[in-house]
Amino acid sequence: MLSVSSVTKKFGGLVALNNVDLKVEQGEIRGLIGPNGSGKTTLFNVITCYEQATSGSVSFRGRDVTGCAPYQISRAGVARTFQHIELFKGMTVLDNVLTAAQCHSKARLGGVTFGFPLVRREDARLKDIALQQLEFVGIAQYKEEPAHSLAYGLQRRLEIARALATQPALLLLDEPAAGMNPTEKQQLIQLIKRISESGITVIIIEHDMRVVSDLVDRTTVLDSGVKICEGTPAEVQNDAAVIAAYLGKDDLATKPTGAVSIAGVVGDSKGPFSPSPQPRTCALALKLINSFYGNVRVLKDISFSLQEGEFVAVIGANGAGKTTLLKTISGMLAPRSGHVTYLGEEITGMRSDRIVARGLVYVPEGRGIFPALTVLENLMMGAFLRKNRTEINHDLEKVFTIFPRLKERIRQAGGSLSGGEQQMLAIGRAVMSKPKVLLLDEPSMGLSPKLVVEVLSTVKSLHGAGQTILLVEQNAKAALSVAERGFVLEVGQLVLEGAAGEVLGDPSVKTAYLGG
Amino acid sequence: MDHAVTLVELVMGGLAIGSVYSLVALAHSLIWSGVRVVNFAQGEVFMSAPFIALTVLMGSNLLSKQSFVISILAGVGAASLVGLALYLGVIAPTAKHGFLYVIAGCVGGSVLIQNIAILIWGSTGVQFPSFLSTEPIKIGPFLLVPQDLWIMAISLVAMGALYLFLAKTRIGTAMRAAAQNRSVAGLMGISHSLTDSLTIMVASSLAGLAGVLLAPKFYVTPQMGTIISSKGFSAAVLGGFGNIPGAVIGGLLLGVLENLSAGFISSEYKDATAFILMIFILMARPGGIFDAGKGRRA
Amino acid sequence: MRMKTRTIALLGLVVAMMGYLATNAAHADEVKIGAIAARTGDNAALGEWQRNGAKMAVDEINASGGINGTKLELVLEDSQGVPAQAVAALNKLIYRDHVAAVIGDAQSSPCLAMLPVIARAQIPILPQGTNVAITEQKNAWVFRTRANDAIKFGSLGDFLFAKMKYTKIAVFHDSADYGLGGSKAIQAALDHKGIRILTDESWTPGDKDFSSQLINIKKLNPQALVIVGPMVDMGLIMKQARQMGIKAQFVGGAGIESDTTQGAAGGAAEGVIFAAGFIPANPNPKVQAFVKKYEQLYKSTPNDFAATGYDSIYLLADAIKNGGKAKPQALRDALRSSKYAGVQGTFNFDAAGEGLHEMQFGKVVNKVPTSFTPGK
Amino acid sequence: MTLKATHALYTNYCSYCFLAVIMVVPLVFTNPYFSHILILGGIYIILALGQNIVTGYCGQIHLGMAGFYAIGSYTSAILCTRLGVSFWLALPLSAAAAAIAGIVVGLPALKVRGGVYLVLVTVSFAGIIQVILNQWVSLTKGPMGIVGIPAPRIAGFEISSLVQWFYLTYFFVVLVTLFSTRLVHSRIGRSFVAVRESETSAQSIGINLAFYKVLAFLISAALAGLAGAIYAHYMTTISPDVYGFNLSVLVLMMIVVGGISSIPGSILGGVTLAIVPELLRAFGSFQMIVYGLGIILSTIFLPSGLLALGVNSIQFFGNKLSQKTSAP
Repeated sequence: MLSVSSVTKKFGGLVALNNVDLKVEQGEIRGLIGPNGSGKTTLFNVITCYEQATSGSVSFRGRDVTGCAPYQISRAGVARTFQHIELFKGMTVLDNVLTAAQCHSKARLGGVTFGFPLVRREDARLKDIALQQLEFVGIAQYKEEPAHSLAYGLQRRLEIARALATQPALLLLDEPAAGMNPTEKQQLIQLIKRISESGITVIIIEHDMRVVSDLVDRTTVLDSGVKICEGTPAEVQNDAAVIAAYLGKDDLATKPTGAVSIAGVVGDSKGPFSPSPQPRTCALALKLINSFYGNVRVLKDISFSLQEGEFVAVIGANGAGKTTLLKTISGMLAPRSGHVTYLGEEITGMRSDRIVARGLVYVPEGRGIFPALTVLENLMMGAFLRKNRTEINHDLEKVFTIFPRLKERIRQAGGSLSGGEQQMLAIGRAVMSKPKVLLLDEPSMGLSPKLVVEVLSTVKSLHGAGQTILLVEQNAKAALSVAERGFVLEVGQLVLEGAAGEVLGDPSVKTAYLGG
Repeated sequence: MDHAVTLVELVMGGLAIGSVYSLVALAHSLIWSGVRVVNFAQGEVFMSAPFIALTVLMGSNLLSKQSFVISILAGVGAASLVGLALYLGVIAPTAKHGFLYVIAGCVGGSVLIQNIAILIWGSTGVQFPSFLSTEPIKIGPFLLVPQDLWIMAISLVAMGALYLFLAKTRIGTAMRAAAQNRSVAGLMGISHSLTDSLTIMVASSLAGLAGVLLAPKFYVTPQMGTIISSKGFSAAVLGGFGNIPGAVIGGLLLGVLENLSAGFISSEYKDATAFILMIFILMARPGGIFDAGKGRRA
Repeated sequence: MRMKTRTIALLGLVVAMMGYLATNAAHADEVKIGAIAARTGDNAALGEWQRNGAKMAVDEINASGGINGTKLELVLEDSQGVPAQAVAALNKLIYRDHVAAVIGDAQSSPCLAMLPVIARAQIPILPQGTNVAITEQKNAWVFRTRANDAIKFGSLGDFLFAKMKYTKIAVFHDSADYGLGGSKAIQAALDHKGIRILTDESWTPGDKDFSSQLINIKKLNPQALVIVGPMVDMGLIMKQARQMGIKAQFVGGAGIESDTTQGAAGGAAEGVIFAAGFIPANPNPKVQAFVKKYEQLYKSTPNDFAATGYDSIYLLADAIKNGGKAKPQALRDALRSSKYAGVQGTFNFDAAGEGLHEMQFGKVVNKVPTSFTPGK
Repeated sequence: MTLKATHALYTNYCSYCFLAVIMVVPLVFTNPYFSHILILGGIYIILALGQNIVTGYCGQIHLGMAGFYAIGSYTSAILCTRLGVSFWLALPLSAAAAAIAGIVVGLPALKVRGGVYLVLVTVSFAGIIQVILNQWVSLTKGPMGIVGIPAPRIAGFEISSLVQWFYLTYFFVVLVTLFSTRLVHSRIGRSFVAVRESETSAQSIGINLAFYKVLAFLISAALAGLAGAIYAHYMTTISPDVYGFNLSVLVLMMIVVGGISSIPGSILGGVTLAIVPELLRAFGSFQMIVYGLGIILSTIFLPSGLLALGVNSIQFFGNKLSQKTSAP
């Protein structure tokens, strides 16, 4: 049916896909999983020719389709949906599907404008196909509504209906269940099953392992561009490599070396690993926070508090709402309901630059350094709101002692740094703004295990120096090995709280990632 | 030999006019890279400067060196304010509807400003007293006009100053930061309204400077902006919209291209040649010569 | 609530349109004369001069009790120099304001576009465009009040050879109709004398930088450089030409002596020779009176656009007096037989509607355009 | 009446309502001034519909309509004055000539990025055309322009009076409106919108971006060519200065003011931009200032164009009525 043979895809230096093979049989439902940035979507893009493979080939129904145009692929019978819904928002629901249904019919200018009977009949047929698909996914009653007015779950269904309307033999679904509530997910599972029964082969990228294990016959696991495992969901869930890929490697628990000296420099009386100071005042408190993206509810009644000087890690799988949590706190996203209190002051819905001014500093996912600014300039931007030059210079020295590598590259453009160095720069920049509370978002993302150790150990040493830290991580082992307390976030809800050690031991963590 | 002389003189002339194109192009690219909008009424910002400068000059009505400097500064300052007004009053509110609306709004804006200028200063235009020698001097075999050299020199100085401002000052760096990643800049406590307005004003004052530089060479009319601004826009796009060095190169390139095609092909088809070349360059490099990258997609 | 205001706004708009455009304005007892020219856009200056001249004339006539008691009223309209707009303006003047006659447009292409409407409406028009084609349309209602390009540049060409004895002549013209027509007429006139123009360079109206063309001209080192085009452009050319060290005698068509051009030329226009229908320095007392009054009113010297505006009004007034009434037929016949002597010379309309037939020549001395006859 | 229903009503019937209203005008008022403006308005409508297809529906920002318009005018003018071809033959030929030009522009337009890059390419194209009109004197008579373009004849009877011209023009306007309405509701129309809304997913359902973009340029060019030909014969004289950048901008303005990607919107916009400047003559020397202000305000406050006003007013009266009926 579909065979991807030794496909490699490079973006500049980054290898997104490394010599990946994939064979999918007629009628099968194949799962495609892996942690963030493991190249799942890239693989879809290569199959549908949105991106040309650097090497390797893709063949569909025995025909080599490498180097086709995307529209040719879809005419050949490969349909897909997108991770971030890509609908024709301005069109009605029906027209969305109708446009797809005409995939195989010619555009005759004379015909369509003068409406020859032949064309009329064709149009009627297309409309039937479209309506059938809407019925099939169960949104026919909305056919006259503009697509953007649909609820999120329905938009996902519409996108599927649109894909089906091209009468494909192979359907690629990119995170169809993202942002759906359990009932919606159940309906989706049923839908996909019916699709497969209708004889269409399905490949599905999905983070929610329950969905995957309910649906698929076999699952392929990618980790940083490499295929690390393939098998039934059960096999995959118990595969050591897979668990490592998701929860992180054990060697992280081993204490990083040299942390002491760092802490010493940070200029703090007590050693870095001495128990953190007794909780004094409450630094940060969330009360019944509900946050939405459009009409997707991402955070559900989140409440927790963070004491001054504490180091708390929030772990959870992709799409659990970790980043949303931090964005809500740092004022980049206003919660629909609930309160955020910072050092006794209510900061709910305050503008982000105001919040920063109060010492609540957010290090965004993917670092968000300024690529064309030099390392020094990046750091100075961190101190943008501060006036006292001497203090600033002192903190600059401090940052350089924590991250000596930054000092070596002081004049280098931020964009030219390696991933790890960029992460250090981002953290250093945050330190430059003299934060009272530091919010770290996925610092380990896209870093090699060795670098993860290095970065997190420096984070720990910062905490050792009395820094209050809220860390959000996918890499559970790594995060919990350095933090004091841990929360587990699962589809927008806090399911577990406790001392880092206990949490790490708790079986529900694995469930949160890989399902039961 | 004769041809060589002609060539050099043509190129010099092209560089002179081109350096002015560059200033306007810079204005466009700065605004795009920093604020992600296009000011299609740049020509009116350009035009407002010499008019204000003239009014101040007449007011002071002593043609001393100082009063020149003062009037020019006044003109440039006024231009930056006109630019800011255009941004706050027209561009920002239309930008949320989309690119098309920005174009339309700006057209309205330029009609408005042009005709206000006609009401105030009349449509017959005014001569700007020349503060730079226009006597040609002979350098080697070449006849060069000091004024042109001055124009080039001052443009270069202005560009240098811009570079220093962006590279060395704290606020300049903040502007670049905001241009690269708005949301994260916000996280650093850099307020967008500040950097946006500042970017607009700096850019507009560059356009204004271009205006006063050309004023003594040209005649100051309410319509003087339209042609130069379109050239400046072309230059900016040619250089890669939103790319600062690209804007400079694009401007000089356009100036020289025009002059050469006029000198060696035909003055009738001067504009056509420029247009055709631009189309070909864009076909070869769809994002302009110095592609500002997908991120800067306009 | 917002919606309500919007609704009101829409209805108001619709009513206004219908009301304003469909109804005819009430008849007044004054004789209305329409004046069309670009009053906004790139050529707005033309409109300003035309208005100045015409308004001055109307005020004079009304001050002296009007024509046999009836006063004149001047109705100004803007054509933006765009043909379709000119036609719209003309239609408004004819069918809303019921003007007795129309002067303008100051540019040729709008004039050409208006002629069919004139033929249909059958009222006199006094165009100021100088394109020869305007009087070639066999339209009995056209009375041109400026010398056309053929006459102007033809006589200029004769003058350069016969009077100035120049043989090495270069022409530099804009690529719009005025310039092209001009250069062709000069070439034609010189061909009769068996002389070729050295070179025939051109520029696009509105250009600011002419170095490339001037470099080519400089190489030929002509005795005289004839410059034809928009006034600002001509000024810039003379300035940049001198900067390049071109020594030739500058010669130009109407407008090259204007303040505008001199301003743009900044001194380089000194000594330029020009042919014009009107020269302010003309000793003729009638002209002097006009110039004096104009300068008082508008703080600037009148050019031939202003003079044409002034003459046009007096021509019409004269015709109304002679014809006895302001009815189209009578007006037309009176104009046809008019022998009115204006500030541009004596008008004498031929069958085609050409009014002025000879030019005056002048020279700019100390920034002042003076009448000029060689040898003196 | 719900907004949706009103919109449906608008898109389906109101084009024809507008045209009907306009077309009874000359029967009521015989004022030639009004007729001339409405004839211009008719020509504008055709232009606006053309612009709307490429910009409103296919989402390609195109600032070169003046170029296609010019090609239409000159093709027809030259054919009729030089070769004595009949208007009825010249018309389709000029549309075809413009259409070919449309392809010529469409192809480079594919290569460059959207936004400012496309703007520059289309503007340059129109610029080139204008230069050619000015300089190829032997063919186009250069800046002098072409005069004495003959009026069309129907069965030996010449279209001379304004009223006849009015109905001839609006005959074509109605044809073009029918065509455009059909087109945008056809497969092609849907594909255009798909390209506008999301090129990514358009490709994913088998839409060939290149084909549809060029097609959009071709159609809008053909319409512009048609309008140009009508203009040439109506004015009987044409010159290059008419076909400048300002015209391209004006046409873009029409669809923005009227209401983007809506056929009735283009009709409304075309007529409005023909009529409003005439109304503003009442303001004398402030004419253009008011005009500029008007443009700014409408772009800021009426993103969906004057059409929105209409929709609201219908709702407004709908509510009023319902209140009346419901009131005891």
